[in-house]
Amino acid sequence: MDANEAILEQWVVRTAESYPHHAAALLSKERDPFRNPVGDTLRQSLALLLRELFAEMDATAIDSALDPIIRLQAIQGFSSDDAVRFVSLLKPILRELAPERNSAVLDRRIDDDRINRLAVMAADKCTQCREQLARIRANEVQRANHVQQRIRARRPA
Amino acid sequence: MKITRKDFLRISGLGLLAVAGRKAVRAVAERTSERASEQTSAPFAKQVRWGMAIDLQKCRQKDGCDRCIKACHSTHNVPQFSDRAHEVKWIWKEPFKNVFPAAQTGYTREFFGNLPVLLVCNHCDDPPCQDVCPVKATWKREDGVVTIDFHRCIGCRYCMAACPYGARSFNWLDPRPAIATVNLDFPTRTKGVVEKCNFCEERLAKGLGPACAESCEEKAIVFGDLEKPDSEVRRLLRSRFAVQRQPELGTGPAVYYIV
Amino acid sequence: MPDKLLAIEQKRPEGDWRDAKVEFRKGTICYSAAPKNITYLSLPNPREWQPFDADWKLPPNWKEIILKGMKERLRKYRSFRLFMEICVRCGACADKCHFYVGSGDPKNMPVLRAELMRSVYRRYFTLTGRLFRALVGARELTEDVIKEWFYYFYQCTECRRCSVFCPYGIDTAEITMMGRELLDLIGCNINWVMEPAANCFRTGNHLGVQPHAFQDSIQFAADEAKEITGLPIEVPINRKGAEILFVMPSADYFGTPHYYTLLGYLMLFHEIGLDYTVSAFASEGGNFGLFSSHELMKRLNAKIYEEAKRLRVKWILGGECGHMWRVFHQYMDTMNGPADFLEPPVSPITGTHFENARSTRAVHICEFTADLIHHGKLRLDPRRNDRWNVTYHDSCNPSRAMGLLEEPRYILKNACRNFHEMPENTIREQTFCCGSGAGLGTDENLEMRLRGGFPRANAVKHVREKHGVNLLACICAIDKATLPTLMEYWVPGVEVAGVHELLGNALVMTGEKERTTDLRGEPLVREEATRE
Amino acid sequence: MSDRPLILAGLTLFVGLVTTPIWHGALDRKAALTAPPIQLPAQEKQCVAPASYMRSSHMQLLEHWRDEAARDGRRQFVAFNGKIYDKNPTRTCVTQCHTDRKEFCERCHDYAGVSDPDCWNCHNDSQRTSRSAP
Amino acid sequence: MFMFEKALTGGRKYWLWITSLFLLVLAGSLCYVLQLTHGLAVTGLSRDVSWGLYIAQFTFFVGVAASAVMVVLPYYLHDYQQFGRITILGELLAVTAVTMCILFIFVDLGQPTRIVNIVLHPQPKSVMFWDMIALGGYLLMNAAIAVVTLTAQREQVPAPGWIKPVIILSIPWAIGIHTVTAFLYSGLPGRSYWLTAILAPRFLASAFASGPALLILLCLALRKLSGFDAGREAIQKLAVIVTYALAINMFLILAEVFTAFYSEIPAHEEHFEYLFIGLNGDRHLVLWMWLSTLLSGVALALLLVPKWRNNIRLLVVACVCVFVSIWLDKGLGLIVGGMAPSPLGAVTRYVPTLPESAIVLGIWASGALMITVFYKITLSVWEDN
Amino acid sequence: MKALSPLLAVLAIVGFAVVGGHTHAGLVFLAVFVPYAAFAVFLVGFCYRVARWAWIPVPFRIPTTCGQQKSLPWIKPASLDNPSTGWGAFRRMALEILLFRSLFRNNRARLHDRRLVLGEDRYLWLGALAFHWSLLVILLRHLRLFVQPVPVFVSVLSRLDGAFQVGTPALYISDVVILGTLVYLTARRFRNPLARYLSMPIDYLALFLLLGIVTSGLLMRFVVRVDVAAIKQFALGLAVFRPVVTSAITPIFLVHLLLVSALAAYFPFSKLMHMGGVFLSPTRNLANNNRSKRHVNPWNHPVKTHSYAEWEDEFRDKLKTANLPLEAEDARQITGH
Repeated sequence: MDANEAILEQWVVRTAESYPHHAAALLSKERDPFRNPVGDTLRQSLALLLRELFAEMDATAIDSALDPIIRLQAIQGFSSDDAVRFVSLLKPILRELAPERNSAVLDRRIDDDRINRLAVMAADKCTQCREQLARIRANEVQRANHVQQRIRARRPA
Repeated sequence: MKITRKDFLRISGLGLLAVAGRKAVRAVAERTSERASEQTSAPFAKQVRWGMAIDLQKCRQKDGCDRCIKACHSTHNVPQFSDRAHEVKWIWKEPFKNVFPAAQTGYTREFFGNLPVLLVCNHCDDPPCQDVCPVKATWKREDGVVTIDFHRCIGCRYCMAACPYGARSFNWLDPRPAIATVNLDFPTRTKGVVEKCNFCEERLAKGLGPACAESCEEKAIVFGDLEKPDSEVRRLLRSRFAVQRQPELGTGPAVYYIV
Repeated sequence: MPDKLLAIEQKRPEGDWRDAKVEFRKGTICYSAAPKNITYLSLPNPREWQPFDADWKLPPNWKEIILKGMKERLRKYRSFRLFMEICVRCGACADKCHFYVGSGDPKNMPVLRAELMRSVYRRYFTLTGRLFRALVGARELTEDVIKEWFYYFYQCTECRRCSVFCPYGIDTAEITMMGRELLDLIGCNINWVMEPAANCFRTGNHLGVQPHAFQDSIQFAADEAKEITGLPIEVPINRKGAEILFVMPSADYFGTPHYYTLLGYLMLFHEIGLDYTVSAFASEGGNFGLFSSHELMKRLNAKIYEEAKRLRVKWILGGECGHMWRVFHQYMDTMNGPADFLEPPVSPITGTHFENARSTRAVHICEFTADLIHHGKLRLDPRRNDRWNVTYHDSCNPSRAMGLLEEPRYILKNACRNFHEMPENTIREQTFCCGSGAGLGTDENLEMRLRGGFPRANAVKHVREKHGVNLLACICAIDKATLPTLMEYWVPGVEVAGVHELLGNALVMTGEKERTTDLRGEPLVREEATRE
Repeated sequence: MSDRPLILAGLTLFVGLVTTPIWHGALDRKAALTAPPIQLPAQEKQCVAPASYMRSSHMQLLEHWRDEAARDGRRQFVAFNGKIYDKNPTRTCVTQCHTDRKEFCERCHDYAGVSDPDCWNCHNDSQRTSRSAP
Repeated sequence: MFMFEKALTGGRKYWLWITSLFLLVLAGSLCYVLQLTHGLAVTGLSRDVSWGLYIAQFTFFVGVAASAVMVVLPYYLHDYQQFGRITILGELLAVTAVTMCILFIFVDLGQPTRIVNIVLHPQPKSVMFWDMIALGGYLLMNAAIAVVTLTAQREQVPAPGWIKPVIILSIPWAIGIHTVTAFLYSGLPGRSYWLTAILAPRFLASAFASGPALLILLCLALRKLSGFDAGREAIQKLAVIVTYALAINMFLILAEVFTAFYSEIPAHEEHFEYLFIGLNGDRHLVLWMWLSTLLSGVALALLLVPKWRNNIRLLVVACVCVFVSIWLDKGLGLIVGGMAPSPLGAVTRYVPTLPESAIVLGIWASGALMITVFYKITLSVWEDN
Repeated sequence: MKALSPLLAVLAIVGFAVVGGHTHAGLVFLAVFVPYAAFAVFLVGFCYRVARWAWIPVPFRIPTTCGQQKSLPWIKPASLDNPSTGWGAFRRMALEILLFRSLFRNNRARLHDRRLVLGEDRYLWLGALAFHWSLLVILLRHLRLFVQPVPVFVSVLSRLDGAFQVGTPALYISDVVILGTLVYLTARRFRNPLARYLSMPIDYLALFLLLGIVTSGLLMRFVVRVDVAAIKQFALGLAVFRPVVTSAITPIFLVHLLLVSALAAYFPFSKLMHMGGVFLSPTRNLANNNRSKRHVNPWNHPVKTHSYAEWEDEFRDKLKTANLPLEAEDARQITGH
């Protein structure tokens, strides 16, 4: 297993740990994505993110990788802090694993700065999702009272 | 070593649960039969190569004689079917021209061509039937006898296609109704298996010669060990000119025809 | 790497599901019922509490109540006892639940949801359970178990999808219903079920709309239909002697997109000249009693036949609604019948005898309309729906408790030209729930709803990407309320509509003015030139 | 409940089926319970192996004989008591001792419901009877 | 079990077809029971002609099975996209054909209940052992390929990566099955008709003509029955394959005939004489063999001219000609012709009996049943997509 | 871990059989008393459980409909998956019980490229079906030991089952299949993470018992052989209540017998009752004719409702404002006339 894969593996496992209940055991251990839809989303997204961290940190790529994971976490009952904590989980993993492996590459490519930038982007994304949630909540209420509103609008009582 | 009552109980008891019991039975029995072979006759000696020489001239002496055929077929419970298609035969006669199509000349054909030639399985050195059998139901024993395990034959008839001598028959029907009198010393066959001449290996085991040879008053059939230089068959083959059927196929027949 | 995984395993063993405790978090649970609603319905143990409180203020003899309630129900419902006893835990149901697929929480596997109650059943009602306890999967009834029940029985939409796949037909909905009944006994119920139920009990509908407001809304809809078509559309209310009583879910005259469906009905009825009436008393077809207890369901349902009898109608026509139809189809006649004061339904337009409704005497609007179309009684111009690329969501109850699958499709295929099915394992009897049924469609539960709706949304996304689908048609009021939200989050760009909205759009009415807008008030796009 | 008679009928049927041995035995009291007496040879006192072994494993022994004799040409069997026998079911077993196949083999096979082996298709018994087997 | 429920929906005609096939299978099974109880004497086989219709049909269908390679190879090795859909149809045809082969071998056995002996006591020196491995492996491979690719299509996901090596392996394996099957015969001394090095090439050539011809006919039938269109270009490409294969096959037969007759070695000559002229007064195969030759000639003429080949009606005629011609040549002449005259010069007439033909027909019907079900499933998957 | 206690339980039974058979009293207890007791428990327990289900009413008709309903004459109903008649429900049950129809639908949820894919997954169906049918064949075959004379269908069945001549005595196809499927079903509980998570010790117990029974049976047939005639004598004796302890009762036979007894006795207390229960499942065995035929709930009791009169009273003013007809008003007017 090469260094990147090892890092990814740890990242997935530790992120999964922050999930509720027994889900954690299933999410991290079940390698078969077929049996574990949420875990699979996690793994795919984290893999994409890790690739970007090593590469150009392309904003749109990161955004599309963040979307599924944050979108899921936003409705998984995570607080905003919790939802982006998975990014900060990466730092200790790198510290643990990087010195043993090809650290030259790692040190140059991924520094805390990049991770911090990612955290900010994740937080933004999370806020976006929360805002969207709030918006669709409002829309729902509005739809429920649609007729009354229109009656009121049309025939001022 | 003898198997005692206790041993047998042990075999059937739980003591051998761990060991595969069947294997044990076999192992024990093997030991005893080895002893048996030391005491009585050897199953078949390694240095033997059974073979046969048929003196065609002698064979012709008595016109229409089929004593050997009858002897063989009654000894081996060979069924007699009237329908040619379903025939089973271990030993039979064919016109010379069909048996030795290459050995005839235009001049000899007239006389020799229709003379009957006695046919049996050639018990080849390198039998094609053995190679093709997918279940090892037919094989050449170390004494040269090509034999068939009727218990194992699946009836695919590949051996019949492979045999260049047409020596093999198939039981298209249940043979039993077609056997007039059963010889209790030899099993009958069941439908769906292939059979052929076995050089009377059951008689050889008892130290007897083949039934056909024994029954021939003219002594036209000589049977013996081809490996033994002073055997009767070797002596005969030394003194008279003999041919094999289709030697060019490389099968090495052990049946020789003295012409 | 494997050793790292191992380390995690040690820290957090896979464990036994029976030990797990539930964490209540806002956004994923429904709030408790307000005491006033419970009191109004004369149900036991009203009190102020919330699920995330540590102390649920259970009555002192709560355990006794629960066990007594279980015992009673084990004697009254064969399904309950059977389903407690014959599950072999083969796991075929596991990934059939939309909540499991969407949340990954293993206790959302139907088998485990049922085991939450089975474990208690074994402990108190079986010999082996009393003797061997944990060895045979029995566990003590504790407050934590009650909390777990509350969490997971209000995280099941009783959609019955698992029951389709179960080799013994074990229906988690039955178990959830029993669980909720038992919880009701100790006053642990949710407001989003109890409030509509109390409203419905009092005013006749979930929203608590009083007769004058009801009339207002209906009149408003009639006016709007008039505006769109230019025809004098009238809606009789509480009219005695009409042939047909029309019952719909109250959302139809209150929210969107339900409201457009109502416009569709009204136009249809006008066009065929139906002799019908709506009722301000039976102004709700939906029945939140179904989500609480059989008894409450019966109490709320009683008004339908009562009103039909009072108005001396011949039979009942029911609008587009999911659980309303589960009650109409599987419970109403048994609970409040026989409906011998009504007549076996016959379509006044086509003369078709609705043989399948001979006893209950209630006909689904889709059956009624499909029959009209089949007999050529309606003139339809499907081109008016050309802006829509339609797919159809089978609502759980009509599909898995009735088998109403072809009728709505027949209407849709006649009313619009672009129709695409979702993948085959997500429609018809295998349809995925919207994630908000059975009283879970509330705002405080939004995040859990979005999780539960994920599989449905995913199938829609598939046809959206493949065929450009932009409209999800359905025949359920809860769907119409919650699918738009689900779509907004997971598949932006897909709207939701009732089948009869599309029919209303396509319906060419005698004497109508040329339509300039569709029922939503949006300009009618004519694509004839490009299409033909 | 309307389905109660149906369920009880089904249950009765089930009970009837699982208790087949009991009522079948009770109905047919004449049927032999014990294994039919084996017709023992008049002249021989001892089989090739102890009776208990033969009872449980005679087929194994015969199969073993078959393989040895047919494939390896080993035709002699030394029994546990030192006697030597031919591995020949016809001569050793059927003609010398168990002359009546019906009385000796088939009776027991019928009793135990052991399907007939195909041996008799080829190996002759003294009467050369052949039960047609499907 | 594999998406089997999709084969359970169909119109009246579909069920009529299925029912009649079932009846044929039933009739065949009854005749097989007859054969089982009475022995193989119920067939027309004899001591001299000990192999007949069963083995001949087996040989023919090994060819049909092997021909799947003619669509698999262009699609997977040369990325010939036109064969995209036909490929699955070809693989399913192979699965069907191999299953039929196994059935034909099974009914030919004198002791079918001992069939497990082939596994229990394998004889690696026997070509039949290798044929079992070749056919079994080919069946598994094609079944796996068809199931996996079709499942992937239904789920609209890419097929798993491991299937690619299996597909690649199946290409030489297809050549292998027919080569090994030819070696079954061509390695036997004393059967001069088969004792020829070009038997395997001849088998392959005839296979690559008859199999694709059948596939063309099936595709055209599907177009008529279900509206599925394999695509004009794909059909035309197949027709070209048939043309070349047929030409090569005819050339190889001519080569055989030349060798036999020019050398005038009686053993070689006699078999051709028996088939095409008649021997010892037995001429009962002569008509059929000449019919086969004639049909091949007609087919080659129709196929060689592009204008005719591109005409669907003429193509159908040509394909039927090819199929029947090769069926007569391989499914009749090859085995019987090799068996007569016998090594002892006997010419025994072989005519299949009624039960024998019914069993063969039953196996054909089960093959038709399989292919119907397979294609039904496949087409409904495509329709759903 | 969860599998440990059931494994120990099965091993304990085996140990009992091996040790207990050494004394005569033990033999009588294990070979006669235990089987009788177990069979009695099985029979009484099974009947009790089924009768108890039968006595509980089915208050509502709640079939799970898995296809199109029978409504309008021109729409083709799914008469098997959504039957509208008793006969249809019977056929649906037949499919369910003989072919495991519902399990046949099984599929597997997975995500591919963030898209939910519901793929075909029928191994469980195949394994379960093959297991149950083999079990039935094996049970029927065992009748040869309990019934004298042996019924013809049992002989024919045995002959067909052992048609392939593998070994002596012939290896039964059903034996091979049941062993294979049991191994598969057990392995599935260990290897499939979902199945592992939801399995309980009792789930392994049934599997281990069955595995033990099959293994000991095969051992008796092929390895540690027993005298079949003596066994039959023993079995027949048991059946007619004249038990004889014969020499046939070897340790391996005792193991087999005791495991079977354990399974039989355990049966009515366990999930194995699904055998009887599957027939009674109200979501499957009822016709979906709810609206055309009234279903009666035997305990249907009156409930407190909110009647129209009460409602009208409460909203009288609002009704008047809205000009909606009033029932009470009408009545007054009529009487006033």
